[in-house]
Amino acid sequence: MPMDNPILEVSGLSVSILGDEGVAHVLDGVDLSIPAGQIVGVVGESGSGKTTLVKAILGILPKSARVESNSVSVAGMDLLGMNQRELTRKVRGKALGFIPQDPYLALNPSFKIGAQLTEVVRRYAGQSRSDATGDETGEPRERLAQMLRLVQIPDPELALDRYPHEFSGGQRQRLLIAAALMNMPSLVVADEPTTALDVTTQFQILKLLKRLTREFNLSMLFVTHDFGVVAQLCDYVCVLYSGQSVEFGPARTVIERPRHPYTKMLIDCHPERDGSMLGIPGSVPSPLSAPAGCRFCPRCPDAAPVCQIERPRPLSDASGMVACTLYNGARKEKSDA
Amino acid sequence: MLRFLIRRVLLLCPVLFGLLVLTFALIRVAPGDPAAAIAGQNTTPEQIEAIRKEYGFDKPLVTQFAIYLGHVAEGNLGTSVYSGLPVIDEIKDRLAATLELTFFGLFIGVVVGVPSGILAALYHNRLPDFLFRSVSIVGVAVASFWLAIMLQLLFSMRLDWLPLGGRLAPGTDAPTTITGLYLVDSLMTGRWDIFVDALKHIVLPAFALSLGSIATLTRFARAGMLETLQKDYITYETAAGFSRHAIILVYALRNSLGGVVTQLGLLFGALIGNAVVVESIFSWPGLGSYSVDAVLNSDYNAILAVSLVIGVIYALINIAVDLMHGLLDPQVAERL
Amino acid sequence: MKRLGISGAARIFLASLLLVSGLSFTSMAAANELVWGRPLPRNLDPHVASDLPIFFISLNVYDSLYRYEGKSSDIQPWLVQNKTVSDDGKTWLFELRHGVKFHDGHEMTADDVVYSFKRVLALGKSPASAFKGVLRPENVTKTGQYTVQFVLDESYAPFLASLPLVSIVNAQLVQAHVANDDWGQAWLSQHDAGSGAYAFDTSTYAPNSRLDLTRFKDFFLGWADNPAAFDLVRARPVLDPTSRVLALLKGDIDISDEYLPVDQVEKVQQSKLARVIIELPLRILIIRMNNSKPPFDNLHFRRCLSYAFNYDGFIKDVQQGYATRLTSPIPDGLWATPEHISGYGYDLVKAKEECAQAKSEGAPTDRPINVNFVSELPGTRQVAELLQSGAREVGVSLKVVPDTWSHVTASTGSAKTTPDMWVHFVSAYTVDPENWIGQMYGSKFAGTWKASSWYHNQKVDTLLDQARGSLDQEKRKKLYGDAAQEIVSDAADIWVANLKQTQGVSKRVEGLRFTPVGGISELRWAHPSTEGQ
Amino acid sequence: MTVVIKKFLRDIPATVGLLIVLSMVLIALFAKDIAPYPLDAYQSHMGLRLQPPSWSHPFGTDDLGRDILSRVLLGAGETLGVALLVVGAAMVIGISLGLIAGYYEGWLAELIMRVTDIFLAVPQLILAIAIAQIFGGNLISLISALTATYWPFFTRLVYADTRRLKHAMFIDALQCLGVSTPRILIVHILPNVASSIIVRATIGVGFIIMMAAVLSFIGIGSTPPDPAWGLSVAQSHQFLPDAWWFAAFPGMAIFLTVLGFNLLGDGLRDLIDPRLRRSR
Repeated sequence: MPMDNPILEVSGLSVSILGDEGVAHVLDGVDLSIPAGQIVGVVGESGSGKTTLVKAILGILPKSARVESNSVSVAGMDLLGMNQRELTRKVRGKALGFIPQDPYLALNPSFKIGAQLTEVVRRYAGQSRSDATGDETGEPRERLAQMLRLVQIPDPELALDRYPHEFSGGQRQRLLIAAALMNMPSLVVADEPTTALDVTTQFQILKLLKRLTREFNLSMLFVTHDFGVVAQLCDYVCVLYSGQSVEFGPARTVIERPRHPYTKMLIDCHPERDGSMLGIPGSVPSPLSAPAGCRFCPRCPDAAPVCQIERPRPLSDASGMVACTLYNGARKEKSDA
Repeated sequence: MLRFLIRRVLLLCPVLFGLLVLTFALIRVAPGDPAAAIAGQNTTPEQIEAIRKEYGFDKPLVTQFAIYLGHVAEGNLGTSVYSGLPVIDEIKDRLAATLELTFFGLFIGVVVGVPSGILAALYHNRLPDFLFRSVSIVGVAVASFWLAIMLQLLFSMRLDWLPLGGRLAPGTDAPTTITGLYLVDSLMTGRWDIFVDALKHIVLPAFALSLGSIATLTRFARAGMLETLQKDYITYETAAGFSRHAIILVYALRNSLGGVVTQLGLLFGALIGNAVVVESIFSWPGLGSYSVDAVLNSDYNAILAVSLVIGVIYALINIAVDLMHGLLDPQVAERL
Repeated sequence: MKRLGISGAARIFLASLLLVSGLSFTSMAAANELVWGRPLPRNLDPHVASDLPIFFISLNVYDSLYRYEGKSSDIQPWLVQNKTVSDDGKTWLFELRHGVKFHDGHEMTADDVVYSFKRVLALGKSPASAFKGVLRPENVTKTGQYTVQFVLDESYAPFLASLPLVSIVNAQLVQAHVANDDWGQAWLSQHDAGSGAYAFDTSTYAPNSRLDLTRFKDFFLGWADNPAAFDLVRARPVLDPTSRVLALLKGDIDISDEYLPVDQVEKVQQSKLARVIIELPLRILIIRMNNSKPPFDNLHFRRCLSYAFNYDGFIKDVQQGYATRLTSPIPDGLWATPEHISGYGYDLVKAKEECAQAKSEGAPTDRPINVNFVSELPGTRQVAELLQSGAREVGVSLKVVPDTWSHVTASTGSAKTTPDMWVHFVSAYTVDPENWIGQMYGSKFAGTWKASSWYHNQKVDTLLDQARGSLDQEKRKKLYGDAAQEIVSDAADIWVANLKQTQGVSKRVEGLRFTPVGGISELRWAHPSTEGQ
Repeated sequence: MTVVIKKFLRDIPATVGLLIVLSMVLIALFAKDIAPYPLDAYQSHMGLRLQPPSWSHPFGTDDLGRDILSRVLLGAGETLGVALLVVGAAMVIGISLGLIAGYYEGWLAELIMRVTDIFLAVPQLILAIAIAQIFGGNLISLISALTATYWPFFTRLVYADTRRLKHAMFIDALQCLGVSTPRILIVHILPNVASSIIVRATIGVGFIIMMAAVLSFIGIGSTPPDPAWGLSVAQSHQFLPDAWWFAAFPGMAIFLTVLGFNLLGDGLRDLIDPRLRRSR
């Protein structure tokens, strides 16, 4: 899939975290790019490294993490070379908008919504250092209220002077979305923003996100574990398994004709209306002791001996990328030799 | 908020009543015979008996307490065995001296203790953290009189920057009493010269007094900041582009000061209680030395009055502490 | 205030500190002002307080019929012109000086003297103790505008020596401020009703922290003999002994402790701004033994402990020579000091013999014994610990127990509650043997802190009664000498030392005159030093 | 278990703290053998009075000529013993009351907190003297007097934290699961409150040693010639500033002990507090 100047370019990203029990290789050579104006979903079970990927892009990995990568660039800016101060000044909140997973924990309990949102605005709109309690006068407050109206927060003027605990989960997520879009970022990074919400609120939030990205021609990296959400929202999807990107392609193509065995099983295990549930036997391998070769091999129904030997080379073609011996011809060579 | 204040003030009465009962009982258990103490030296046992009757010490404890409560109700806290003066007059100006010293001491404690605690948290387990923690422990571990005398030797004898003691220089007259706090009164009456003199006299004793509180405030500020920095909203704020400076000094700080505020209440009570050493070395006419004399000389009315006054102040400070908790944490504010 | 944040507040604080240091100047007192650095009594009523600081008030603000002057402290007529005493020594008639003015301008008359004595006896506090059982209020009568007559119950030689204890107050002024018949105590505790050389400035008075005395121009003796006297005496007490020494060295105060901490004496002596006045104040250090409680009822056990105390060690090392050995209940430097009593030395061999003898007579020498020392009196702890280590050498175990002055003096009310042993000083309130040997070993004084050894010896009682009654000083000296010999052989207590007074005084002040009663508290003679600091 | 120990030892300040505390305990146990002048606990040598530090007396001598180094070593046992007993007792009383008050809102909490206020407001000296009068002037009365004045600090601390945690979600969940209240308090709430308790406890050691010195001045607990640290520092007051060593060395011993406990306390706190581990 040729990409003309992608908003996000991640190639060969590996992240390992020095824990007490040893070194955990959480991400292993992940490649991902997001074309302008598109929504790319990253799907995987919990423990597949999705959140670590988000944190790596935002540069908020814990100190004990070690990052190796060819490049991680957003809107042309190479993030790896930047230190924390530069990331804060140039990237975070400006080029990159971030929507966290748990709205209950993400908002600072002791500050009014207006104050927290103003902090985001002031960074870049060149405003004078107005008072943090959010009752600043002039243009910024009007802009905040207008943004809240956009994310359908009832009577936004009052909302600015209220505290986080006075809002429901859904409303808090809308506030976080408003904060993320405040400075019209080049890329919005959303880390399972609807997982903590009930189904109906989840649906409204997804509808809102879709409308806003289309309306403001935003590009978004949407992390989730639910293919249903991908189907509703995403243009492209990347399937992550145990720190490796195993399949990438247009959402519709991958959903209708999944190629990688793991992708197939992920799609099939969507709970059917008739209540039958298809789970995936076994569990994601621990990053501490990742097996050689294809990490999915122990759980893969179509596994072949070759899969255990070396890691499958990714095959890129018109309909995207897949990293499995079924497609990259490794099996044929094996049988010829 | 008003409901909270009314409730707490009403709750003040049982606390004070309990305080009086406990102190009254404790005194009677403590050694020393008040009648003999009042009689003074080499008086005959008959004279001591006469005094015992006159002051009613021979009556059963409960009646004595009832009589005492009757007096308190009329606002008469009785007279001191030694000065013959109404105890409330003696306490009045001493209380102002102690409050001024304690407030200034706590101010220094906060200004020095909290920032060092925050810095210690930011350099978690690195050299600055270790240094801040050890230095702050000096205040708790080293005898306050030793520190006080060393301060006198350095700043007053050798450098001669600050006076040795007292509230004002011998030649300076006290400002007209409005609040009894010399610093405040001198400013209110525009007497800049008295203000500077009073400031010079309070700096050393206040610093000596604050040393004890610095250790506690540093440790709790550090613990509070460490805990807060782990919170998810801090991670989110970093990701959302908040500047590190803003996060630490505003957004994390307000959430981390809960522990410090609780300690302020406790520290204030402790400072009044054992300011006696600092007061004696810096000749500060406060409540500390007065209450110790009262205890050692079984001056009952003075002891009861001091406990009552300190009890009231302590309760008011606790109310203030709870209000400050409300300021810091809106959810607590709602429950007030 | 929000934006200031922590660093802002710190900036203000530092700025104020720098501002402060810029303006510093040593607070040297003005030329004609004297700064008194010692603690003030909490109650300024001369008829009530009993602790030493009261002399600063009674000698400067009030006058008495007689007053002690000079080192030999011979008693001088003060408000009295002449006296006549009846042959039986019981009726004393005094004629007052005329024209003595109180600070409020009223002239002093016999009424003021009568009122003052009636008030002292009625209040019954420490000044009254010297007249107990001798003088009753109704026997003090006015026989003329300026003449007063005292009729004693029995002939009492120390009567004259006790007169300086009673300050004469302005009767009219005090009676005008009596509240629920408290003899004006509440008012007088904070006000001045005297006629002395200096008067109160009540407007600046703050208990135990600020008291100003201004020179009384119409003082009855006039100021001819000290024209350059200080116009203003400012009392600014420094409460802590160590800080008081620093204040003296720095020049903040002019007069410091009567008893400088021994280790500081040499430092003050060599300092630039101050010096040490060394005198013999008739103050004795004594370890009491409760003779009523076994094993202290056994003479040999008392002697054993008397031999077990390291007297020279105390005088040479602890007091560094600022004390002389005391061998009997009468202090050195008094006309009645006995020459021939050698007392007990530090002799562990004899001590062991005496203890063995006591044990053989069935005295419970190994029961736990407490030695109480008084926390407020520096030096008493070391004495108790010295005795403890000496006693351990001879197999007697003592427990050193800290105590407070008010608690221990209250406990001496009964033999049972009086501690086994305790250490204290006896200072000169009246310069008469009665103040020491009389009131300490006369069994009629039992129940007071001075007589807390519960000593009872009929022979000694008769000797003391005779000595009290006779007016002939030679006869009294012999009688007191014999009584002292008897008491020493009974080893009633352990007499340790006569303390030397080591008073820190600024070089800026001269002319101070010392007397055993009150040291140099009388400031009438003081004036700035002539070579002009 | 080895993982925990390995991780603890990686925390240098905590290890330093552990070493200091262990050495203090060893000194306390073997004081008599290592002290150069073991008899100096009570023997006085007037000739050697107030000598500065020298080879024969590395810490100098006190006002009765006794070797200060020996007295510091001999005093370790009693000083530490009293301090630890008091902090321990105060924690047991204070924490349990704090937990109960924080958990059961309503009149019980109000009662406990008001009693705490009373104990905090009563001048500590009166409380101590009165208790000493009941038990007599020995060590038991010193410990009970100090405990009586120190337990409220823990109660107020734990009360504030427990009340905050009570509304946390996981507590409601536990209640629904039918977990018994004592188990909730001790197993679930306490670890989350441990952080400030340990801070207050470790600071308390120094505070208690100093308070014991003040009380011994008026005849409660250790009386002369006991070599307790607080007592010798208090006695040194008279001889400052010339005999600086009299106050400095016992003071240093107290400083080291309190530093040791504080560093050890912080190490333990980081160990217990799960989230802090991530920041390693």
